[in-house]
Amino acid sequence: MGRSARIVAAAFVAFGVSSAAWADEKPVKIGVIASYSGPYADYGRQFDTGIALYLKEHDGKLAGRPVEIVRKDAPGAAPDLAKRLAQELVVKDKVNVFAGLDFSPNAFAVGAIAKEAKIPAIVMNASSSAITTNSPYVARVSFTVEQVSDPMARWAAKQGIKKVYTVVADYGPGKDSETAFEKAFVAAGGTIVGKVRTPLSNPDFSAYVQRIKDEKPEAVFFFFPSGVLPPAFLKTAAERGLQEAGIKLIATGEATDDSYLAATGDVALGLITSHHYSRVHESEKNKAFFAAAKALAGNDLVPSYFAVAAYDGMAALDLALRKTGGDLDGAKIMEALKGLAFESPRGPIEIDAETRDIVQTVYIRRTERVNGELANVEFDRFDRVRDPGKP
Amino acid sequence: MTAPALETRGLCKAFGSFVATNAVDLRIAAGSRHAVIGPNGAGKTTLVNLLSGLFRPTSGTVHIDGQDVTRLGQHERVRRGLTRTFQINRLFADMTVLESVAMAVAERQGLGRRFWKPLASYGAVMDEAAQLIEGLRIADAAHSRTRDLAYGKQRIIEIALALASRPRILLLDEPAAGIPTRESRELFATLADFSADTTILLIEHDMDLVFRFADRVSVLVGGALLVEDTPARVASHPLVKEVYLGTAQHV
Amino acid sequence: MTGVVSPMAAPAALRGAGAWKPAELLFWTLPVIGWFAFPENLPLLTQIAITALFALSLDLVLGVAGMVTLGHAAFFGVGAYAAGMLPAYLGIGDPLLGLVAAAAAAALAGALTSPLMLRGSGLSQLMVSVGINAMLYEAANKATEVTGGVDGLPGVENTPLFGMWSFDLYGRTAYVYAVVVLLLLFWMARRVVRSPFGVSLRGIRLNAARMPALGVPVNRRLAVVWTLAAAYAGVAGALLTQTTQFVSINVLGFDRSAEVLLILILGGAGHLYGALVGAVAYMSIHHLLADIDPEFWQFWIGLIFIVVVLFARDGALGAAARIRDLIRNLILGRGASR
Amino acid sequence: MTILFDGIASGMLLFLISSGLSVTLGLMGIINLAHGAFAMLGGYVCVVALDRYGIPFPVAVLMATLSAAAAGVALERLVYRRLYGAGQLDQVLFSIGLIFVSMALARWLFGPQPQPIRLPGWLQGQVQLPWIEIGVYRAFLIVLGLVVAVTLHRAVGVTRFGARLRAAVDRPAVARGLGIDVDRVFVVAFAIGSALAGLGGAVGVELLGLDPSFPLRYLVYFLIVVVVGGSGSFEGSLVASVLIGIFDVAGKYYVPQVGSFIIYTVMVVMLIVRPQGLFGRPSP
Repeated sequence: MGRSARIVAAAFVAFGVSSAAWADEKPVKIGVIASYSGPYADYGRQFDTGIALYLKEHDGKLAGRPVEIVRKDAPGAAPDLAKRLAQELVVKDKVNVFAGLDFSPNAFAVGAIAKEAKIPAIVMNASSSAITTNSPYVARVSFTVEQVSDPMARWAAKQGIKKVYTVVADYGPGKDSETAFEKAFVAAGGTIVGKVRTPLSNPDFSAYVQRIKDEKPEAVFFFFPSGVLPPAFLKTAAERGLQEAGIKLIATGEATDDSYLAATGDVALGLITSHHYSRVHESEKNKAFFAAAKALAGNDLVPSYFAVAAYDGMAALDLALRKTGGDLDGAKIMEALKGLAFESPRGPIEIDAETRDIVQTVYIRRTERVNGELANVEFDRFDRVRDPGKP
Repeated sequence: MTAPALETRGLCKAFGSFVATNAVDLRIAAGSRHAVIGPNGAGKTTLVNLLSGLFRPTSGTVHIDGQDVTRLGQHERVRRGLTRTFQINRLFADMTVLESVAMAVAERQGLGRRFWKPLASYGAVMDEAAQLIEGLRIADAAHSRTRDLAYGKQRIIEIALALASRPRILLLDEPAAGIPTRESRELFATLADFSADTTILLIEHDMDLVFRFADRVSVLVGGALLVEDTPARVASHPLVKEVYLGTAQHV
Repeated sequence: MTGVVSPMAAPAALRGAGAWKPAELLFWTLPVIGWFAFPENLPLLTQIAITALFALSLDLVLGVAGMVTLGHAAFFGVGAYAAGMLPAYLGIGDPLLGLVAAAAAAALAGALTSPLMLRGSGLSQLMVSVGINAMLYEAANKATEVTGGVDGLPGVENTPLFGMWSFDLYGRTAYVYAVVVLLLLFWMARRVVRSPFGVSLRGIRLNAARMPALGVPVNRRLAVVWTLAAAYAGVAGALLTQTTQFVSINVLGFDRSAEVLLILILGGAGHLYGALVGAVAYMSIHHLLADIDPEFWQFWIGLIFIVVVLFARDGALGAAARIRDLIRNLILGRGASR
Repeated sequence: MTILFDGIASGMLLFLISSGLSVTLGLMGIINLAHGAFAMLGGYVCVVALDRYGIPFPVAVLMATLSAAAAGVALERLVYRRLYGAGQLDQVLFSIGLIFVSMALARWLFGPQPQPIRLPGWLQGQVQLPWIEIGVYRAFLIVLGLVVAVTLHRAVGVTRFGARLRAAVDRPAVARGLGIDVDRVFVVAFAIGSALAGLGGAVGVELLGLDPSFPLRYLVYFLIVVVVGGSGSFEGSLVASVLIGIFDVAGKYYVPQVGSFIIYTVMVVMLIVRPQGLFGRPSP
């Protein structure tokens, strides 16, 4: 173990962060745990974009303190790795705050360390409801799957849709989405006529889509993680002519993730989705945010809800640190985070004082062409939506 | 009358429509040295495979000491004293000679399931292996890896592995294949030393060796037994001359 | 080495084979050095030790006995879940009991799957192992209510080790615990490999067709080592659960099966130490590269694999052996000694 | 009926994309896990040609096939040939290394997002017949799959090249003695394998999607086809692909809650019944 490990140590000295300054100049150290490699590497870049933009707008400081970012790569769902990295960030890098956290399992694992080390963790994406319940040192600025699925059900019911078929990817978030949708939809008087969970690595949707077509529901609600699955599903749905057969397609915003929408193509046109952020959200703040983030991210990355959450996470931390007067004590920061309310590029958001979870507006959008590019155009909204998973 | 050491009754083996072994009735008396000869493709190796349990017969039975072993696997027949060598070496390339022979000895002593003490610490095993290696005059190669040895030596190891299980019945499938005549003579001399009480069934091409070594000879043609007799009479049998010796000269 | 092997000399020459060589003893000082040299990296070192144990388990079946598998995470996962469910459902938090339960559960899984694994060989065997792994993963995914699915099983909390040492944030207890378990199981594996049983496994790998002719029930032996290796993998999984106090479905992931295979090949299969060296090398390189270049470390590690294969066959141990031979030959001036 | 059709189409796609592997792995005996990397190359070439340069779909597919073949030749010359004698484990490590490198390169060049593909109008939509609905693209896949199967069977199964290849693989020394240019035979065979991968990758984008993790995501599927079919047998690969396609699609339609269990169960059961594969030569 000796030699190789020494190389590791040497690298830390060379590339690590030196802790020089003290007193008021002592930096806020933020450990960002996210996917920087592998299929989900964009998530890490999105976070970086949001964080960098906020810091750029604030001279690289939070509440007057300089900021140091330590990035750690935990690609995909890798809780054991995430946990180890969190431990290292505490023991070695001595960070004051955890941030990032794209995948729920990783957030659960890091939440446990946060609790043990009394270091706040700001969840910038992971959307499983129980993350904030499990650890008192977690605050979330992103969303929960239930939070965006539930309004879709209510909206559908409002349109007079009675019979819905649900299709979700067969993993935790998929099941959460299915449950939340069903609960809200049935409560609003609708019926779920069929539901199916599809394997995560699923090359061919034809059988599922055929089945839906044969069932003839009024609408089909689907939830897939953003990436290859939504376009594959939409293509098959278009090929089989679901819309022509009078079956409406509704989904959560993952299906039309801003950063993948161009690649998804015209099959997404007309799709109704529910989510908390669209890059074409009508507000001055968003216009400025999106333009600046786009400039920062470069050509091949469209800033999405990941970047917004990262940006808001930094804003929340900034506000909290102002409240503590720059005190970096974990418990004090957590106290300060509770009940924060401020204007985000996505609209007004707040961190619930009780649950430390996000409360925000969820929008109903339709995929349309705006200036020649596909975009999620908001046309209806549900204000101050809480996570329905919380009591 | 005591049962023959090895016996087959109506033994048949077909691969698809090709009949490799056709109703073979073979009786090999205890202590005899029995050779099976026949032209290429006569089904000699198939016969050995059937006897040793590598193949299951299509029909017919195999008996050891009068007991039906047709349904027993290879290793179970070895436990009953029937061991074979292979026409093409089947050795343990990365083991030393001593290791592989010791392994075979350990298996015969029933130690193969012991998983705690090192093989090398079983004195009885190592002594027996060393003796066998010495007896076969390959002691100088004891600590060489099998893959590094010359072919002739490897051929002896092939036999050493079989002898390590102290067979009562030994099936030798062309033991001298591919080694020079002089060496094969020595090999057979050694074999004779080592297996005085062993029943031997020998498959061999070299007629000189067969006639010197065996006391009975069976001739296999087209999967069926043609003749069985003493070497001298087989050699002079007109049918044999025609189908076998006649062909052999062309080989 | 010429001359007659006397019946007594031969055993003497081999009898020493069981003793620990100086190089081995030196190797095992590394964990101690690691403790003092990298007190802040103990969680990483712990996971290296766990991965090493997992790779060791794979080496027992693949390197020693020659069974090809790309589904070894199945048993890692069974062990990890056993160790997680014990405290989560039964409230039994003792870590050592957890290890025993994990070993037992994984061994059972091994025993049950061994008939499937013994039907074919080579690629066919490989794909059966992939299938077993995938089916277990799917089963765990379907049973999210029981396993906690991707988000992890709630309530995995262990009591302090021997009632004295709790698993701390610095990972000190975890490190010592993992290393001691690794050493203990390595010692056992080392004995097993040198025993008659172990030698017969090597025989099966080198020439499976010959072994029945020596009286060896090949499938039974393979079933035993498969079960043993499953138990080892289960203990590795349990260690991961206990040292991270977390278990989720990713313990059963195909990635994990593939990664441990790569680690073993990288280190060199069949020598036991290859598994350890591979784990140390791969995890260190991975850690290092991921820190330097979090986005493209995969490129570099891929390149390393390619270079290793092209220029250093048989993994790190193979390369080390060649270098050792080269040096020995240079020093002794023996040229090609064999 | 539609389900059967979909199953066959899905199986044909599997066949198209795996048939190359039954050349490199099945016939040549290289554990070429990087097969998907060649398919991914084909996919990217096809998408770029279609999308950025507006090249017609058939030409783009041809370009994809040729570039994968070229990459195959280059890699064979440079590195693969040095692996023929190597142990299988080394081949595994090597080809996984190649996958990692190719994935990183793809990400560097095209970014991690999935690539869009726009098929020409004549390949889109569905034809409605009284008793069956036929997706045009799926019909295209079936036809293409059959064409490839027949061509392969002719080219490798019956011709002298096929005989030479088998000789070169089984007994390289003997083959050389017979005047066969073993090196060239291997290059050509490897090029065929890679070209088929490229072809499969190109026509597969529509259904499988395309992003840098492509080579790993579908690796298991390729292997299933080749192993279940029986190493080196195109007929086997074809039958296995279609069977798996039908089982998979029918399973998803009739018992959707079982999900991806089906494909693995089918595989394991088939391998338990016939360890050597459907059309494999039984080992003695």
